[in-house]
Amino acid sequence: MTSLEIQFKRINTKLSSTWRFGWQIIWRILDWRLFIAPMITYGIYRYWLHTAESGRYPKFILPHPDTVWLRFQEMYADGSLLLHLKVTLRESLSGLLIASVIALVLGYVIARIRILNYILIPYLIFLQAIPVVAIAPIIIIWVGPDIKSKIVIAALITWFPLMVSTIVGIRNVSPQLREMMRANVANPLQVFWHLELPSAMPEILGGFKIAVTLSVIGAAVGEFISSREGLGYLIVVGRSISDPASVFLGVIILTAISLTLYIIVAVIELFLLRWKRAGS
Amino acid sequence: MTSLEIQFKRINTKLSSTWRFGWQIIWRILDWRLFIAPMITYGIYRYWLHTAESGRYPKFILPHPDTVWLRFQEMYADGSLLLHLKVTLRESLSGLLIASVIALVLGYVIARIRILNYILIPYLIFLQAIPVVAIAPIIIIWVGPDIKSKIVIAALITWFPLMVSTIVGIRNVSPQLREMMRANVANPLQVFWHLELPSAMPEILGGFKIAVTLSVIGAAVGEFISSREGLGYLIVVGRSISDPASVFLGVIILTAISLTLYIIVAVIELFLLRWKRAGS
Amino acid sequence: MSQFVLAVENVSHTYTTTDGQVVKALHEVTLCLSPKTFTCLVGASGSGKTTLLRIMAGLIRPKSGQVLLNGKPLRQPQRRISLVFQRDTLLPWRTVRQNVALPLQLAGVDRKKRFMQADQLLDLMGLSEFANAFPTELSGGMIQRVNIARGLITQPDILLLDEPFGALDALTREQLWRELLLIWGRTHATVLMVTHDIREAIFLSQRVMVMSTRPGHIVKEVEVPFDYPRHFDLLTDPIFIQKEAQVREAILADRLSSSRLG
Amino acid sequence: MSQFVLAVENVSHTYTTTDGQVVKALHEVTLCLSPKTFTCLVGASGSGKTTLLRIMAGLIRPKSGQVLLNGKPLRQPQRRISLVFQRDTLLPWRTVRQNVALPLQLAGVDRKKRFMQADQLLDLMGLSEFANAFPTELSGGMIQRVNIARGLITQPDILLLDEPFGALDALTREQLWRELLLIWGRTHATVLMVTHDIREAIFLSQRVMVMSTRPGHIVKEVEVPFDYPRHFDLLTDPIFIQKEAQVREAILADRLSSSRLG
Amino acid sequence: TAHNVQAQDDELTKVTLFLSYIPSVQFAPIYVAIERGYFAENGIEVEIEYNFDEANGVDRLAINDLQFGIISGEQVILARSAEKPLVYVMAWYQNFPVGVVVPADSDIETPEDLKGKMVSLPGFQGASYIGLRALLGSAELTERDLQLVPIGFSAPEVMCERQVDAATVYIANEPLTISQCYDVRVIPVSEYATLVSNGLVTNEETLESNPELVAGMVDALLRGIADTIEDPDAAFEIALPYADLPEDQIETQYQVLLNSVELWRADVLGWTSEEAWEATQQILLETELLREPLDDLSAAYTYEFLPKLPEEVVEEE
Ligand SMILES: Nc1ncnc2c1ncn2[C@@H]1O[C@H](COP(=O)(O)OP(=O)(O)OP(=O)(O)O)[C@@H](O)[C@H]1O
Ligand SMILES: Nc1ncnc2c1ncn2[C@@H]1O[C@H](COP(=O)(O)OP(=O)(O)OP(=O)(O)O)[C@@H](O)[C@H]1O
Ligand SMILES: [Mg+2]
Ligand SMILES: [Mg+2]
Repeated sequence: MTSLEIQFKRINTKLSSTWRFGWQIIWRILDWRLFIAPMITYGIYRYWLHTAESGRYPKFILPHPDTVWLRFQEMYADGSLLLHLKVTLRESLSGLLIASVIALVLGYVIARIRILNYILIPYLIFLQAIPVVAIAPIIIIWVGPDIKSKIVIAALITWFPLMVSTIVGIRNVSPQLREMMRANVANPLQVFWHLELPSAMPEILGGFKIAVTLSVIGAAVGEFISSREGLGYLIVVGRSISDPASVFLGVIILTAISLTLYIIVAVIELFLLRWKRAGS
Repeated sequence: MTSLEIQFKRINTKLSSTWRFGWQIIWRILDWRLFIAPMITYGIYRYWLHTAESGRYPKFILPHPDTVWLRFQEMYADGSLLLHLKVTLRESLSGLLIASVIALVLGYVIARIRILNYILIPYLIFLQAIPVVAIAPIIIIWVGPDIKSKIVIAALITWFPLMVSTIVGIRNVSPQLREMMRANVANPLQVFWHLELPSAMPEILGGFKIAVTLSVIGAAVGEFISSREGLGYLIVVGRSISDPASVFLGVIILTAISLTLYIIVAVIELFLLRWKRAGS
Repeated sequence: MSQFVLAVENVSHTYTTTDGQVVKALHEVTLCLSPKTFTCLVGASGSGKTTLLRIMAGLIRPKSGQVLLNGKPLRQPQRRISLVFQRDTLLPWRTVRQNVALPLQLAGVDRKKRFMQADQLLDLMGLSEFANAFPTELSGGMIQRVNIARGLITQPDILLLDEPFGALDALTREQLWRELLLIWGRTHATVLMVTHDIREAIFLSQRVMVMSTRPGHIVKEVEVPFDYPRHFDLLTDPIFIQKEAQVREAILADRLSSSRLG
Repeated sequence: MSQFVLAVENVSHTYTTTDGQVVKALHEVTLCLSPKTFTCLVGASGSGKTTLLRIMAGLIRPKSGQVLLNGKPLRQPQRRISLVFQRDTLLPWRTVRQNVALPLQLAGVDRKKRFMQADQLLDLMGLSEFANAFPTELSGGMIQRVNIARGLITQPDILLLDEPFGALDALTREQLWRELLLIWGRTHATVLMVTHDIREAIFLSQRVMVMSTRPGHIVKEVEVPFDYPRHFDLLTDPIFIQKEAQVREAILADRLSSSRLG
Repeated sequence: TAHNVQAQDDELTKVTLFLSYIPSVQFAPIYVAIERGYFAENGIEVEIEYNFDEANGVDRLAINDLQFGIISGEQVILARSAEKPLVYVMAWYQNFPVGVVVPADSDIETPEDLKGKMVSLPGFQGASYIGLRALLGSAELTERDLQLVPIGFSAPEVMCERQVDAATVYIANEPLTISQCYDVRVIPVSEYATLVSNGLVTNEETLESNPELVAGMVDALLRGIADTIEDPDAAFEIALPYADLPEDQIETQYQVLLNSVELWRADVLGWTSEEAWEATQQILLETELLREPLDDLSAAYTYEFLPKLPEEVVEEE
């Protein structure tokens, strides 16, 4: 712990508990280590610039950063970028939401009711193992070719890791603590809420770290298959019209979305798992 | 515990420790609950048969089970099925192997060295967030269009969930037990081997449950893009020439591979986590 | 407040370990906790005391025999029965106050009220300063006191304590004896306490039961004739010392009959 | 066997809890463990005994002051120093035997040899039957005995024990006292033992140190003049009783100077 | 001759031919050319790479990682606008292979009838999109006059479930699949517009450094196409081992080959017209896939390696 942090903790003591945690999180977010990544990114940018200007690779393989930046400004100005972003974001978040509900419920019941493990797992793996491309037509017939099909694809790609993480988390709950809850006559909902959920939180949040990135990929994959908007569409069209600037832009923004969602989960984790940092 | 199990345990006592665990596992594998899934599967088969014979869907959407069975026999007889299976299996297992090494090493160092979390995660998410389709060309230019490109794609799809699971597992290691190991002058390798690995095993095995299914999907996706063999190729060709029997066969065998790999992980889990069942 | 009788009838229990060994933990144990009594249970390590308490709390079903609460078989944990665990069973993500308030929260008591009661008990345990600390920030003895506070907060009719004072220094322990007797006097709960300290057992209880080594069963009951409130002078009272010797002898006799300790 | 002196000089330590509170655990503690001595440390719950032991084992660096091993600053845990933890720190995936053998395994002793030694110690602790059990299948007192066995197996030159007998019944405890003194007599290790039982402290040690409540510091040292081997008759020896009263008084005095317990 | 070919083996130039589809009877001419030794006669040994990702082929042609591929005409224009030095040297299909399929009982008979209808297409790029736009353009319709639904390659399923009124498809095979559900009618783009269909594409570097190789490729492929048109049955026999079809698909695929033959058929093979190139570029501009016309559209293709057109032959004489 740095001396600054200790000093900060002193200030903390004067604040109310809720505020304190609020501050602590902001403090952790403003950690100097967070500036390492931007600096490395800048280094990578310089390298990109240098390589692009050296002419080592043709423009259509490695576009000049300025070209991408120009394309960004252009698409930002005419609002199309925002539109693509919104569509993809909506698809992936909706997919994530559906996947989360399904995965958490399934994960919980499978972890708790042993026999379901034997009954359900084969079919769930079947669902997981089918390549999306192979069932895309069926999805389109069922839910229609519009945004719904992409949401379904995003959810399909997302749910499994979250479910497995939930199972691991719930199974990891200490039997001693379970017994303690039972001795205190907790009903199943209370056991879930006061014991299982907080205890499985590290695993579930890990599952969400995987899930958020997958939901974005899922949305993009859905857009690859069929669409007329969204970042996946931007990439597909960019590739088909030999416009690497669009492809780069699409990939960069996709990454930015994934990273943002990941960071959101990481911040939630910082808050929910603060007890893990206690006493060390 | 059934009376049969208790009786079995009595028999157990007379066997040596290793054998005992061996028997225990075989016993658990032969659990009657394992027969539930085949029975349900049979039910699903009947439903499929019924729907296919009703003529509700055209043949190229829902083929008759017999057609698929015939296609299976045909392809089994001429050895092509085995070839496709081998290729896909080789791709996914190689991808899984590469991904495992990378994910476990990365996951471990990120969990242990806090600052790497800040430095590496953004780039790792970038790697994870790029849609495979967008970098497939680069992969093909780099490693060539043959089996290597599919292995790389399988590894790319697989590594992230395994890494996140490893991070969660290693971070979950009890600080008290860490201190105990330190007090006993364990070197880092010993801490890893005797504390961190067994303690993180539930999470890592969960990660592998995700990874094995993803590696199979990854191989198939690689084959979708370009290939001449493998189950993904079988599916793509089936779709292109409107031959649903091949598609169904491909999907069923892909699922079978995933399920087999998953079960292998589950059996390993049964063995490695047997201590978790103690005392309850 | 109505009166509760908890009776254990011919209870036997065995565990089967992973390596197939069958451990006989309890053998035909019979005992009855009359209302408003204070009983102590002493016995060798591993003799089945914790197992008996878990059975009496309705946490595990005995392999044979039964537990009766007011004549009705006890099938599951009851809110009127409170068990203070021997091992650390605090929720690590809850602060001390939240941990102590847990049973009230589960019973649906509102936040303000349950925190008030928790704070009172924490004060009693000398832990007011640590109300907002997490369990990992406490010393061994402090954890045990939080454990006790959590067991007391519901003001149970039947209180089962599993070595509550094991990790406490002599003085804290004696102070908590007093507090426990005060609480007991006020609420007249039925108390069964497992302890390893024979003096503690005699000082606190009306009856000391001695349990034999594996398989555990009650080999001796010693009545303690002193009135409440009791004072520390008692510890040097000849009758006290005689009772102490009695209990000691009972344990020793049992130990001698089995070849080795444990 | 060479001789080791472990000296604590002016050690202070504070913890900062998550809610920003600064807990003064130790305040300028100075003590010296001469070779082949047996010292006991008593003190109120939460007074910093465990913290001191962790510092002496090289597990945490004190905020100020230093620990010297043979005059050289102690920077990290040493194999010749063994610490028996207060809390349950057994590895749940290892059987009892494997847990006890762990320190030898870490030191590179081969399987056969370490298991033989582990089995010997388990026999001493009365746990032979449970060598293949997992920790979750043990009772509280059994876990503690496994803990002790693990601490003894390396035959350390300096042995730090943190309330090793807390969860044990009187008889097992007394039996283990004897075993501990025998082992100590055989190896002449330097022992520092934290305990809450004043009689235990006096019976076992040559010197009892009393620690005050937070911030912990040594308020009194009581020399115990008895020779070894000691017999249980000692417990009724007038000098013994006098020493007991002395220690008791020291704790009490400290307690009175602070307003409330804890 | 087999012995001959063997002896010449090390003199043969190895060439990878990029095809953005799976092994199929639709590539019968290539297999015919291989099996009948047309490539070998020209000193070429062909290895085929099947890859679904056409853009991948375009990029690799551009950096000379590949020398030859069968690529859509509009891809060549788009590639050149991105300064990728691709050159179209020979038409593969004479007739644009895309069309709109409708149920036989549908009231849609001409492109005009598509107005207000729900029409599916794979996506808003690629040959199908260009073809559909050309079709609509011929009826002076814009995208706003009808409802376009992107569905990827799910046209058969979507049509059979009658979720759209019409579907934009590759006319050689997809209508056959849909006809398993009900009778269909096809409105081919080629009847209403002349566009550049896919063809053999190489890059400028290969053209410059090794024109004989290009000539050899074109020659062999054209002979393969001619043979196939002439004797589809024989071509099918040759293609079968390549396509590796399951028994029950052979009949359908034979029909696919016959349909393809109609797309290949021409008086003189391999030619494209300047008008077709202009029209294709025009459509690309209209769809905004292309931002501005190429400086020199004629550089995108060359007739250099093609057999003479009848009128040219006459002129020369
Ligand atoms: N979950 C379990 N699985 C298998 N054996 C168990 C289990 N719990 C307890 N045992 C065994 O049952 C016996 C009695 O255990 P119990 O915990 O009841 O003893 P105890 O009297 O509370 O001892 P202590 O005073 O040491 O806490 C012991 O031999 C123990 O090994
Ligand atoms: N990891 C920690 N973080 C914050 N505070 C701590 C931590 N460990 C101990 N403390 C505090 O330091 C003080 C001393 O703790 P310590 O464990 O050393 O006491 P102890 O003398 O061993 O008590 P006991 O007899 O109850 O075991 C206590 O007030 C405790 O709350
Ligand atoms: Mg117990
Ligand atoms: Mg302590």
